Amino acid sequence: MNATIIEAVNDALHKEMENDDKTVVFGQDVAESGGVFRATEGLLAEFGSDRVLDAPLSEIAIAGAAVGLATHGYRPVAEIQFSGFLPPAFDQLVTNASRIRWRTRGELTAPMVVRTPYGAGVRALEHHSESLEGAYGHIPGLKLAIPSTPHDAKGMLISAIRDPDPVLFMEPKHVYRSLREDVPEETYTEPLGKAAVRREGTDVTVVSWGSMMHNTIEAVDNLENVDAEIIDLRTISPFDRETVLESVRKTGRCVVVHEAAKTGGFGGEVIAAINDDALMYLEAPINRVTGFDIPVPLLSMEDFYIPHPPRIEEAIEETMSH
Amino acid sequence: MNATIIEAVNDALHKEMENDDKTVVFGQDVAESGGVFRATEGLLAEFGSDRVLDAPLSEIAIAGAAVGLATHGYRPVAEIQFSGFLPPAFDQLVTNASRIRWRTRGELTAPMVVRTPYGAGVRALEHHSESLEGAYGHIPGLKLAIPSTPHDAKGMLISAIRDPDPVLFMEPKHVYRSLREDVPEETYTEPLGKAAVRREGTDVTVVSWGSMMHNTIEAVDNLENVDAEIIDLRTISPFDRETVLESVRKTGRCVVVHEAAKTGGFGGEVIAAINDDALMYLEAPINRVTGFDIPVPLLSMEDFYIPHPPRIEEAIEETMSH
Amino acid sequence: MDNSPQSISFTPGDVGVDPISQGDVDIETYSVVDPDGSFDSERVPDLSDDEFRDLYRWMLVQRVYDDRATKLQRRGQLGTIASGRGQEASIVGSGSALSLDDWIFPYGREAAALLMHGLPLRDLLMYWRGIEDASRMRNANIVPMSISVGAHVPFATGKAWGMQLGDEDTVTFTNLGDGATSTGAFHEGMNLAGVLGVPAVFFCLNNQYAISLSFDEQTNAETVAQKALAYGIDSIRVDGNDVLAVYNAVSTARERALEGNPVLVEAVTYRRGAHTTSDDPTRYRSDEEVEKWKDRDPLERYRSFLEETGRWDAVDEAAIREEFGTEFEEAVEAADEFEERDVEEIFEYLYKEMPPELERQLAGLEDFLEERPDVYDHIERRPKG
Amino acid sequence: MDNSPQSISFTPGDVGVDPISQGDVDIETYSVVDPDGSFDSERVPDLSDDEFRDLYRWMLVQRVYDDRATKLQRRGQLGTIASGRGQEASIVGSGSALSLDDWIFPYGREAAALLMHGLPLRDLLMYWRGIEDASRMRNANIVPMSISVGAHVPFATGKAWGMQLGDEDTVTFTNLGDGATSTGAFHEGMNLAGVLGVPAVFFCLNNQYAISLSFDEQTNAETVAQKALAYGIDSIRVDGNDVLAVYNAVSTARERALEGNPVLVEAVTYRRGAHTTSDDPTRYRSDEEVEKWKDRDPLERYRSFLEETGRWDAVDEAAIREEFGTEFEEAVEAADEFEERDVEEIFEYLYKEMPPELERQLAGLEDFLEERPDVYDHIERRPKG
Ligand SMILES: Cc1ncc(C[n+]2csc(CCOP(=O)(O)OP(=O)(O)O)c2C)c(N)n1
Ligand SMILES: Cc1ncc(C[n+]2csc(CCOP(=O)(O)OP(=O)(O)O)c2C)c(N)n1
Ligand SMILES: [Mg+2]
Ligand SMILES: [Mg+2]
Repeated sequence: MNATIIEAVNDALHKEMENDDKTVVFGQDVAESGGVFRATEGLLAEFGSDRVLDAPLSEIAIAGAAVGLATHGYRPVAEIQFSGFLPPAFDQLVTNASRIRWRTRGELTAPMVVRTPYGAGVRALEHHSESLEGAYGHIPGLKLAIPSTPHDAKGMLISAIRDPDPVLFMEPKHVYRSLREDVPEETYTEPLGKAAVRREGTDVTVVSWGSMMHNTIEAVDNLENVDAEIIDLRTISPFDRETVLESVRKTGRCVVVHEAAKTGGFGGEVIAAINDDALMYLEAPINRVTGFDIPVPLLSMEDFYIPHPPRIEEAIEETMSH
Repeated sequence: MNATIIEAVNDALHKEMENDDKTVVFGQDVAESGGVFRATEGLLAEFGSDRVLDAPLSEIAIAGAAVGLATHGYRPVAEIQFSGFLPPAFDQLVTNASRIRWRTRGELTAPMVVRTPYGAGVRALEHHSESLEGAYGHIPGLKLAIPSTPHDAKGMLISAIRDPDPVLFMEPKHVYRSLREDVPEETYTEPLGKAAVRREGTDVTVVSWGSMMHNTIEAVDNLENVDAEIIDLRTISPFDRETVLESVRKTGRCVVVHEAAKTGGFGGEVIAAINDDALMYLEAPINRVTGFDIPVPLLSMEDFYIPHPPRIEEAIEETMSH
Repeated sequence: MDNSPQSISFTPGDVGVDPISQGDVDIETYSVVDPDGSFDSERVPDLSDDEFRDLYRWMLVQRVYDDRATKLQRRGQLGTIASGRGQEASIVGSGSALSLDDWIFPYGREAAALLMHGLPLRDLLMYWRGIEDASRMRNANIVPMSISVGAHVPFATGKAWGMQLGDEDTVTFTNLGDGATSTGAFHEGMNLAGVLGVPAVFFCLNNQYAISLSFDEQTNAETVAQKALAYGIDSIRVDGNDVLAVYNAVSTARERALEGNPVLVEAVTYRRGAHTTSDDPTRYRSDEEVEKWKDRDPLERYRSFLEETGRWDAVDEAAIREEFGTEFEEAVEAADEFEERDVEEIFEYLYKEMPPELERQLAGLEDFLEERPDVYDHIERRPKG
Repeated sequence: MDNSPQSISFTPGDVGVDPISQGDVDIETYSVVDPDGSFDSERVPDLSDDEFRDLYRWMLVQRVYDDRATKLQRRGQLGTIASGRGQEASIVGSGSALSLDDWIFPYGREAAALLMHGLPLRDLLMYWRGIEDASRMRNANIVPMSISVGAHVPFATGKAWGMQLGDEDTVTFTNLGDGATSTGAFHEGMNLAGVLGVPAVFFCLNNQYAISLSFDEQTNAETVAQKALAYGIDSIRVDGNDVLAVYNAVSTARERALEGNPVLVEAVTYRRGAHTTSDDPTRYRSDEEVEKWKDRDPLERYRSFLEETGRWDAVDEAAIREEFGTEFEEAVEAADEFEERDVEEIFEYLYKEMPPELERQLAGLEDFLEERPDVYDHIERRPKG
């Protein structure tokens, strides 16, 4: 099938609900309405109101109840309507979801997924556009995946649902519908914790994830003289150091691109990992192209916030000039 | 006066409540009880129940009401009893405190302080010992200070209370009472956003903050052959890049020490900053000595989690060996 | 001693345990004018004829505003917006009961209340165009809209606490939806308000939906009003489509709040339109339901009151529409002319003093915009939404 | 049209707005045995003599446990602990009403309830020694203690939801303090429980304090029970020092919960001791107050019931103490002998499969511990607290 990311997410949910009747989908407006982005469209009709439920306006309860369901043998897939409304649930992720297995020495486990659309660029209202993967990626015990393509969205979401541990699944809403690709009809998984080399190259490694992948690819396409290797990190936690390191050892140069604010963002960790184990291969400082250290502006100026291809191009060129 | 950190904090609160009658202290058990660590001891008696209040078991309300009070011309100093109970308030920090000035173009401001004791090593119960400065330091608009000495605790807390912007003030509870130094009786301020060079040296720069400063100093003391420069970062946000960069440009080597989990911790940002602007000075990869990527263990094993001086020594030696 | 399971198996039997349940609480919905137009004359507030007519005018303003703003949105001149259609009586009845010194914590649908509190219409439009400058809430004691549902409740409690400490003669007035009552922030903020006895009125516009979720799925509580009991604070349940009832309820609540008794007011109303311009309500509710509530149209109901009391003749509906229409157009023009903007704007005001790294980022962006004007190909500056 | 302030100044007058307040709700406190020992024979549950005596035995076990654990703590053999002194009737009355298949979500003071649910005493002691292994809650349907106050409420709701989906004949039973009722997690978890109609009993041990904060400063609500009204769920307020009353209340609540009606039970009791071993209650409450509550001692009260009903003679208090004393000592010994531990333990079980970076960190630490045994100078392995 030819699918957008949102369709791929929807298909993954259908497939896993079919595959495992312990899978339960809930969140605000996911049932009759099919989700504000239609990610859960059709699930209610197919699987019924026991397994597809609207939740009250209660992010704490959504995350907390997911832990409870998961410890009881279910596979909850909860939706937080926008990533800007995940902060109320932060405590449930830190205090319950991420460590119930650890606390109980494996007696109770939380195989749950919290899906949330993240990022700017869709002209949403205040607080709707945040990218806080840097903060969530710092919670031991919580996996954090961010697909960038329809193929990965489906395969990684299926992996996340089957994962024995809690997974925060941040979906790049800016490209929810703006790109399509062939996606296998059948069920398949893409592994969590494994980056993908989107393009091989020898001059410079460009690492990105989520919606910034597409700006990155566009930037690289525009740079005719640079043979860039593009890595889609795909999972923030656990972070696939090896794929990044291997590439940087080959290219000697690296640019990291993310939409979140720069300071304290996950780009720092990528750089630190390279510093740890590939410093001597570096021919230039690693460049970061990121959002600025400000909240995402309201819609009229939000585009200025986003790392657009020219910013990425410039950073790659600058890196190449060393 | 000769004071511990907790006494210095208490003194700073006394001084600022005297200095500005808009200063209001509240939090769980801060009034009659004087705070579970006695940080607010004596305030109720001196300043009365209008200005020193016990709050209900409501971290969201504590942080949220602080924003309200602050926008109304007060200087709230809220206490969150342990840093492990700050996550419920995460949303109020992200959504209200950090951006009210920005949203209203300066019409409403939140000159507030949220104090919280952080870190392991005091044999506290589960969830009491976390260090999540990496996550909180990634919130644009929120300042984040972590003193390591009695002198700084007093001066920085006074600065934080007077600061026109919201400050999260994380106090190293492990060394609340275990060290004393001379602290001026009178009111003084230590600037936020400025690191302190604790010791000058030429061989290697060791960057740390909070309670890990003391393990760092001990480690450096133990290494007779290494002339280390020790930097106490003191403020995570805004982060004083310049002081770190200047030192690394001189020494060519760097070790970062923090108690928080490694992956996604603020050490990554320190390394990234050095990569940005001092990479060519580096003679060795920057080493990180940190907590592990796990929750802080319960009390019987928590000591294994903490970066003790020997771990820091080894890292410094390893860095020197390049 | 045996540590093995010791639970006693219960043999039911009537041991006289009689749980408290919501059925035990009697909650009336206060009203003045019934849907059929009849009214309780003892409850009619003591207002001048002009004031009575003004309530109608403002409700009409709200309605016209919603219509016009929706059209602007469709033409791409505003971002996503949330309409107050159906809730006019709640919005206007409450807004009129406030003093200009009170602080409103808005939630998004209460245009008329904000306008009557002093906010320029231009700014309201600019906010929905996504222009930060509008959140200054120029000229009015209004905190920016709480787009994050419920997050403003503890904030409002804190500000009311400040009023209490300063012995001010004002309240915070927080608008919130039925959905907001399910948030932890609501709970903690309300409870603290009760503990401190702050001058705060929490005004819940129970419009029966939170996007697609109907009120009876939002909570098992039959009313929002009863939620106040959890905090030991008083509440008033009022017919939210009855502007006089809302006015009386909020006025009373405000007086009590000033005496140190925060109050929760539940205005029972209905969201007649979509949740926002991006929502399609036919997916989750029936036409019949929507029709049913049309009967209780706040403007029509109040109109019959004005007619009955001989005050209608002096209302020139067409003139109000036209007058406000002109005002709206002028506001759009003024918004269109909003000053030349600069990227500095999005960096400013985050801190009182911009930290060096942020300065660096700003300078970098400014240089970059000059060097690489092609970046504008990717940037849609949307002064018009 | 003028957009300037339009608020109407309210002229008070009696317009018939009559707020609902907590005084309107009648909340009785259910009891069976009065403080003076007299009892309502109609309410005495239908238990065997042994079962009646067992309730006493378990209360005594709780008391002895608290005493001995406190002593152990003072000797440095346990970490900070929280005692159940004064709350024995609430703990035992509730614990006895559960089926072993129910899941308990404990909050920290309910030793006897956990023991009767099957948790080995050794493990309870090991938990307070800070040994993760104890949080397995071996042999018992118990979730680890919610040290983060209130955070377990939505968790329990979710687990009860699982029971509902699976049509199981069990409930989740959540213990929480009065302080916990002020958390957002409590609110959201309770509300969701009401919406879903899950088989959950929320048991609030209202011991009048949250550390130093008295209940009347925790909330302006006069009771915890009335908080259930906010969620449209039923509640029972019970004398928490009356073991039979608690037993009846929780049994009833449990039955209702099984029928899809979650219930909040408020047990009115008193924390006789310090908050924990690190607290000094003389800073914030008077001796008189503590004395006052001694009159209502749960054990004494129940003892008079047993005496009155001719069941006391067969209770051998000294034997129970001795028996449990021995058991306690054996448990301490067993805890002392807890297997040789390895640092791997703190890395294990975070994920089903350890990610490479964590493996690396573990290997690094293991190597390091071998290379630099001097690090043990800084590490206090505290197998004994
Ligand atoms: C904390 C949070 N969660 C989710 C959302 C997404 N959202 C926006 S409005 C809304 C429903 C609000 O319902 P209600 O409070 O009843 O107000 P109404 O829109 O009906 O007036 C939701 C879920 C949000 N803005 N904030
Ligand atoms: C979320 C959270 N905030 C603060 C604390 C610190 N703390 C531990 S126990 C306690 C009081 C709990 O009171 P209550 O719920 O009444 O239970 P009790 O101890 O009285 O039995 C507090 C404030 C905590 N553990 N968790
Ligand atoms: Mg609503
Ligand atoms: Mg208590």
